[in-house]
Amino acid sequence: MFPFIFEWVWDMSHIVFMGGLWYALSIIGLGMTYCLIKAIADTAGIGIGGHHHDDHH
Amino acid sequence: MDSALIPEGVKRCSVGKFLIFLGVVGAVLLWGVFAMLLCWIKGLNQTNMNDYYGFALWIWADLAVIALGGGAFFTGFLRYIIGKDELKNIINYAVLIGFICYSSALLILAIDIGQPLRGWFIFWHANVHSMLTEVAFCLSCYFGVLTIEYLPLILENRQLEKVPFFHHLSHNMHEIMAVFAATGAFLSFFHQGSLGGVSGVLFGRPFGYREGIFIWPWTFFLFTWSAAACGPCFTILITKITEKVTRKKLVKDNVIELLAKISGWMLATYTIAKILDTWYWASVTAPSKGFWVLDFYSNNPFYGPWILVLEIIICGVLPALILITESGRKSKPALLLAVILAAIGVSVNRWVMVLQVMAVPVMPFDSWYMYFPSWQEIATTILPVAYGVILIGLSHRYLPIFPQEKELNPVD
Amino acid sequence: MSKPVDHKKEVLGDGSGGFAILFFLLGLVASLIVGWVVYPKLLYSQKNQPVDFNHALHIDLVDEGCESCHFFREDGTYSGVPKLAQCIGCHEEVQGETKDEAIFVEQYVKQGREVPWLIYAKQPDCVFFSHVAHVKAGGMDCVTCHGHIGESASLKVYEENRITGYSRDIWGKNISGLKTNTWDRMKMDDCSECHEEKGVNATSVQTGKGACFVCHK
Amino acid sequence: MKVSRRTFLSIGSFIVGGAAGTALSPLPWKLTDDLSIWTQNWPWTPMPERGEVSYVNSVCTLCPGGCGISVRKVNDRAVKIEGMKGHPVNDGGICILGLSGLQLLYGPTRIKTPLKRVGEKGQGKFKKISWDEALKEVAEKLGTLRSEGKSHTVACVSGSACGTVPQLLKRLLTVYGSPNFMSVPTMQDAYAVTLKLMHGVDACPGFDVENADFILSFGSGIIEGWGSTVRMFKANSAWQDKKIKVVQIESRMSNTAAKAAKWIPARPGSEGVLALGIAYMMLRDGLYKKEVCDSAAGFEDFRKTVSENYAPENIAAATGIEKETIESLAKEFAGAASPLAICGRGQGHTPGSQYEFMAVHALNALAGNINKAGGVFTVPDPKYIAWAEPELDETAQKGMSSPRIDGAGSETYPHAKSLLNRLPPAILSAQGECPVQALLISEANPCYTLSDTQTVKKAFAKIPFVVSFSSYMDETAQYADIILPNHAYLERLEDAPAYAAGLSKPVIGLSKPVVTPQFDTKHTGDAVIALAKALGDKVAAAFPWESYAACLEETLGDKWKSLNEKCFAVVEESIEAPLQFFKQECKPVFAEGDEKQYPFVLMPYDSIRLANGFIGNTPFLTKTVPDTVLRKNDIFVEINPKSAGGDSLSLREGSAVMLTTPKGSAKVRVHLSEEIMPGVIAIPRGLGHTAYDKYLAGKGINCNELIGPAEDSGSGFDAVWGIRAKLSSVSI
Amino acid sequence: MNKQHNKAKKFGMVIDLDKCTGCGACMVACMAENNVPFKADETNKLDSITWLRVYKLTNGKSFPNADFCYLPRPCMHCEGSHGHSPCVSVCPATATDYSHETGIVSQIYTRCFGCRYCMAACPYHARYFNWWDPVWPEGMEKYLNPNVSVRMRGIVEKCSFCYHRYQLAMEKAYYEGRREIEEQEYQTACTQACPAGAIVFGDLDNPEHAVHELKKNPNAFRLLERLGTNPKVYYISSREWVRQAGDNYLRQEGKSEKN
Repeated sequence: MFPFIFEWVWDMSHIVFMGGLWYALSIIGLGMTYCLIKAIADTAGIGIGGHHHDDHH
Repeated sequence: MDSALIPEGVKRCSVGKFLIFLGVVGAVLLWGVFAMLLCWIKGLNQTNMNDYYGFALWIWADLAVIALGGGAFFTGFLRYIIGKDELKNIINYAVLIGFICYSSALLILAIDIGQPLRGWFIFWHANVHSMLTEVAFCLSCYFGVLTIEYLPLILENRQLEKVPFFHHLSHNMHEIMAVFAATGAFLSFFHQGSLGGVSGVLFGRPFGYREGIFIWPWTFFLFTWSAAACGPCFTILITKITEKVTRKKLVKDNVIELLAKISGWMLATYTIAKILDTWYWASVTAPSKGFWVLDFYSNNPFYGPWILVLEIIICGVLPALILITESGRKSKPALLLAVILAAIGVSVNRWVMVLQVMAVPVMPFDSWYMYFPSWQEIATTILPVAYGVILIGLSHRYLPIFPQEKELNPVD
Repeated sequence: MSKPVDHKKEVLGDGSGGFAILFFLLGLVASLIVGWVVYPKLLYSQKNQPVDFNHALHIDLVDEGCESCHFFREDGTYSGVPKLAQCIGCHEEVQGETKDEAIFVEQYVKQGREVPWLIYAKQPDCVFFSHVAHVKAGGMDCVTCHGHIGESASLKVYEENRITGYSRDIWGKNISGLKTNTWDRMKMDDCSECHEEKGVNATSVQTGKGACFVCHK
Repeated sequence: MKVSRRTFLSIGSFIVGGAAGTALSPLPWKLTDDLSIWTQNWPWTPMPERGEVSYVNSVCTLCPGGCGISVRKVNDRAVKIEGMKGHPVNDGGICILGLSGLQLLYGPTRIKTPLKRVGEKGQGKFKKISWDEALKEVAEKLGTLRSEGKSHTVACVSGSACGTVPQLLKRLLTVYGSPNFMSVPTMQDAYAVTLKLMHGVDACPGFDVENADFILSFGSGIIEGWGSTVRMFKANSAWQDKKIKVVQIESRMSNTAAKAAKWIPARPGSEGVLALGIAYMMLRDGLYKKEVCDSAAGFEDFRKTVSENYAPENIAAATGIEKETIESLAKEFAGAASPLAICGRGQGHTPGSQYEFMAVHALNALAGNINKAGGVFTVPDPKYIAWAEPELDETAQKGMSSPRIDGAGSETYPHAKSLLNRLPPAILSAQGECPVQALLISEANPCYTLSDTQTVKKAFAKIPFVVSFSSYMDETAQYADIILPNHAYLERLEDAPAYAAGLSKPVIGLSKPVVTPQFDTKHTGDAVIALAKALGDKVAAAFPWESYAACLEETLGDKWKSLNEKCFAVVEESIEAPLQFFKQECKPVFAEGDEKQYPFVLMPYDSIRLANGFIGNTPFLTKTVPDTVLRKNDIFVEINPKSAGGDSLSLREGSAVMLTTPKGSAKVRVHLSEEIMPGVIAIPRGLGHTAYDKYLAGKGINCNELIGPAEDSGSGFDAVWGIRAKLSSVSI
Repeated sequence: MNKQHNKAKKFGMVIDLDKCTGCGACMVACMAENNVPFKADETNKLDSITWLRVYKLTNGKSFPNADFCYLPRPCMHCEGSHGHSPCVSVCPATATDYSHETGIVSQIYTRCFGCRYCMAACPYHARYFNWWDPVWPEGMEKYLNPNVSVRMRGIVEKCSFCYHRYQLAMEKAYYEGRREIEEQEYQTACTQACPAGAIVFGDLDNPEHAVHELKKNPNAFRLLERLGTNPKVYYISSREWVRQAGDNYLRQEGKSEKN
């Protein structure tokens, strides 16, 4: 799953498959990171990334 | 006693009653855990699997729960990507059911493999040409997505919500939920498909093998399609059961009917595709390998042609017809029948694509062998059911799963 | 739903945030120490060789370098650590005055017992390592994999992984798994690094690199 | 409330920090890796030690076939048995049993020390004793019997009569004063009697299968283990290459029948009749070698008997074979350049009826292929054992002059050298004291291999003192009072005359120790010498050798050196064999039992995957046994679906059924097979052991428990080939 | 850097079913050579590890026209198309591989984590799962062959064409300064043991090896060729019905080919 692993080959299958995988993982990871950092900031009272409302329900 | 934890404005049964419920289901759970430990400590000789049935009850259960859990990704897809806003009233439950299904699937896989401690090899030493690799990656990632989708629900518990950090986190996650849902839908499309590909690529097994396009056999698409069609049906079914058990209405009819209608059309188109696939397979694919289609269904006491009729006609055509007609959807018994049949249909399909693939002898001098699971296999398969029931019980009691509950069941 | 706005000031006001950061750092440092220092100590057991051996002394006495004792058999297999029979020629009687020599002769040579040497470079059972392919066909020297053990005057402590039973030399001395010399580690990646570079039997359908059965059995 | 929240947050932060730090340390990652490596090297999964490879050549003695083997060793462990290239018997090939021999050497059935019985006879309860104690006890017992003038009540059963160890045992008995040395009879003995009667020679049969061009087999399991297994397999392959026709006459389609060009299912037991039917055709049509036969003694009588009784019409009912088939068979047989007719059922581990052997041999005689390329040879004894005649003292002379317990060599049984089958009835029918007071058993397992084993066991239980030399805890060893375990075959030095290889020249093999003895065992040769020395006087004097090894070296003399190098020696010796037709005085052997009461005929069949002699099946062999023969512990009998549908039964594949014969009954399962004649039930030989280990004991039933002996009127051997039987329903 | 390739070979077998006696020596030779374990009860053939299994084929006719034939089935080492045998491409952890150097499908026991997908993929049932821990009675582990790894519970194993013998033969060749081996230097245990000489093993592409000619025998066939597995084990039988039993045919096909 990483390029330094023996089974990794730089071919189309790996680029497409692992590309898709890392793409999805990145979105998930970045999304969660964003949520966490923003939550910390919100808790500390430093508003980043736009003002928020508590009316989401 | 635990009233501080229960969402405001809803009524729940007494703690005592709830504990009895937990105790009963927990006993079943423990039985499953015991069987699971047996399988881990003593090995897979505890099962009735063998060299002919390398895949058996567990893999079927895996495929089935993933198909049934497909309600989460498809409802999410409809809610966040297509914009069917009414579905927000059932999406929480769809997510919870999906979470249960996928965590169960992962647990069963962890029991099913002969060397659980080496399970991570599938990621680390991945062979990207294997359908199972794709399944493992997408399944795990999508389970992550489901966790992310389920997490804000937990954080909305009355007590947890009081912690500002949790409150903000939950809020922020809601904000970008569409991104997660889209990623989930993308992953689901692939792993549902890959599960179909698992048997579809087996060119040594003419019963399972299908042609296709590019690297994907037709079963790849059929599996995604059927999961999208039957997953929501299962969500409806569980919702209806929950309503029955809690003796109150939890989701408005228009929400259910919308989901049922979409499922109905998905099921109808899927069934047509499945019929076409079966016809092509029976008349072209199988004969090219020397098999007449009934060879696959005869000379054995179990896998008869009835299984084909059950899967396609009774559990495909019939529920599709009910769900696409308005009167069918509006009639409660018909709707219930349709979602039950759809859930059975997709499970039968997964059964056939796992067990019958194993059972059909390929070498002309080989024989049919039958298989009956051992109690350990059954217990470990029931384990996730018990776990699911407990998780639903807890979630329902302490989390605001059904946004319409308060409105539909005003507390005096 | 209650609005948490009321709680915000309260929480911030009582210094919980500072506590949280302090405890976070405490946890971080403690676990880093456990992971990097305590764990390796617990993981490896230390064993001394039954008899110390002076490679440097012997290499001066023999004509054919390492192969004088670590030779190939006629079927091409590698003899590995010498058997007692090879030593007896000279060590029938005690040579020199070291304590180890006395132990060796008294406890092993005289009693006809093989010395239970602990083998630093022992590969696991799943590995088929052909010395002859590397040394004769590949023209490699011993140092590339084994380092300068041939010049050592005494044997180092043998460390054994308590979980796997492997010699520590397989993973390498560095717990992080990083290496500076070719002989620092003996994991599959270290073999494949060289095999890939040289394209050794790069005939695998799966990877286009060396097929599994080149080195496994 | 505030404090608890603070505590909560602090603990939470600590945990999160700890998790982050752990993730940044090698701990979780290396632990995960190491745990998976742990599963790759589980301490309870054995890991064989590496080392230097060497090969030791020897001769396999698991059967009398005499194959050369080459055993691969790693350090001092034997790891694999392979066939020896260039050996005259097997040239590199090896059979399934020989391949798995290391499971016997290192197996749990080995007897590890001398044992003394503590439980009831046959119960298998023993205690360990030392060699000194064991030998002393045996010597004292023998000494007492001898001093009481009962030396003739000591008997010995040996697996074979050939070779130095059996001869040492025989010598011991002789100087001790007992004529009762017995060996386990095989088809070789029936053939030996045949050659004696028809050529007047003492010889073993040799079959030049490599050069024959038409093979007519009367139920011989050519590829079931008949003769020397590997040699026959090779011959069979050569026949396939050269398109040489094999005709197999047998009521069940054995592997041999399936490979044969033609399978003729004759009624069971009618093989001899059919052979004479073919002889009839040859005589009638003048298809026999006149120049050889016409001048032979007794030929006219033979022609007369055959012409009168064996016309195809007369034998059609008995054999179930049409006239045309017999006619064409006779033409093909007589028309071939080197036709060869062979007999000896299955593996030939049991002697057959003299009538049948003589009839089949008569065909070879008529075809004129005795001692000719592609024919039957009279192979003389290699006679390398030439010890000085022992001096007998008075007791010995007296003992040797008393009659044999089994009656062999007496007026009634003049041709047989020993009749082991007559021993159990002799013991059981005796009034008063048991006629056998002590019995020595070497390389034989009569409590399993003899017909009607229940009776055999009863007889053995009556013998006051039984000494077994067995290396393995077999059924007979369980009846022993003292066990003096022999080295296992790969641990001992021993000559192995390949008398059963059926080569046209005698071959002597030398079995060499491959590994040092694994347990506290002793070579039987050494044990015998030690016993003789303990008995003292003239008995001891007859055994002047220091050890068995010395005895063997002296015995082999000038052959010793080359045998040691090559493991085999071909003896260039032949024997003149004038032909004479012996008047047919023998009668066919019929299956015991009433036809009405027992509508079926039960026949045991041999399978190469089931060792059925004194060597029990190895775990590997049992593993290869198909599930149509054994499933769990249930044995399957073969039956034609036509006979399975009988009114009350209607058997299906795998049905459980009670199989009853006049000798007993047993619960079996049926395997429906089109490869067997209706009316015949076939049962595998080699299962149903009660001794040995969990890999063999308790699996199926021993066919010998259902089948009683049928004494041949000519030779006195047990010539049983089957028994009448019935099936009745049973509830499982 | 010099590319260290050995000449590409395609090892395969030709098994003469006319000679095969069904004695099972090949099975036991294989078990003995390859440290195959055994249990007290091996009668359930569905969990009995036999890398090479001898099947009994019957012609389905009734007495006395019945006939049967034995067919030893090792791993077919399918080439599929360009090395994509049914099992190789499905293994998720790259535990099984196909080498163009030898044409052998390898199985690495320490890599396999026991998902059994390869078993589902193999139509020959040539792959076996270790349902049980391998246990030898005390003392019997002495005969284990150090050239072949003993497999642990929970993983899949199969015939390797005695690949370790190739490894050892190559070691000898290297020692003697050669890079190639002779036909006789590398033979599988079953080939070596077969008392009937029914199994011939060698490089199918090498005209100097016996298998090269034998596979062209008009009576030669392979199992399930129609699936596209492209196996490297050939069978020879002079009996029409045996050759027919090697693959699946639709009824009308069967008729046309028989007439």
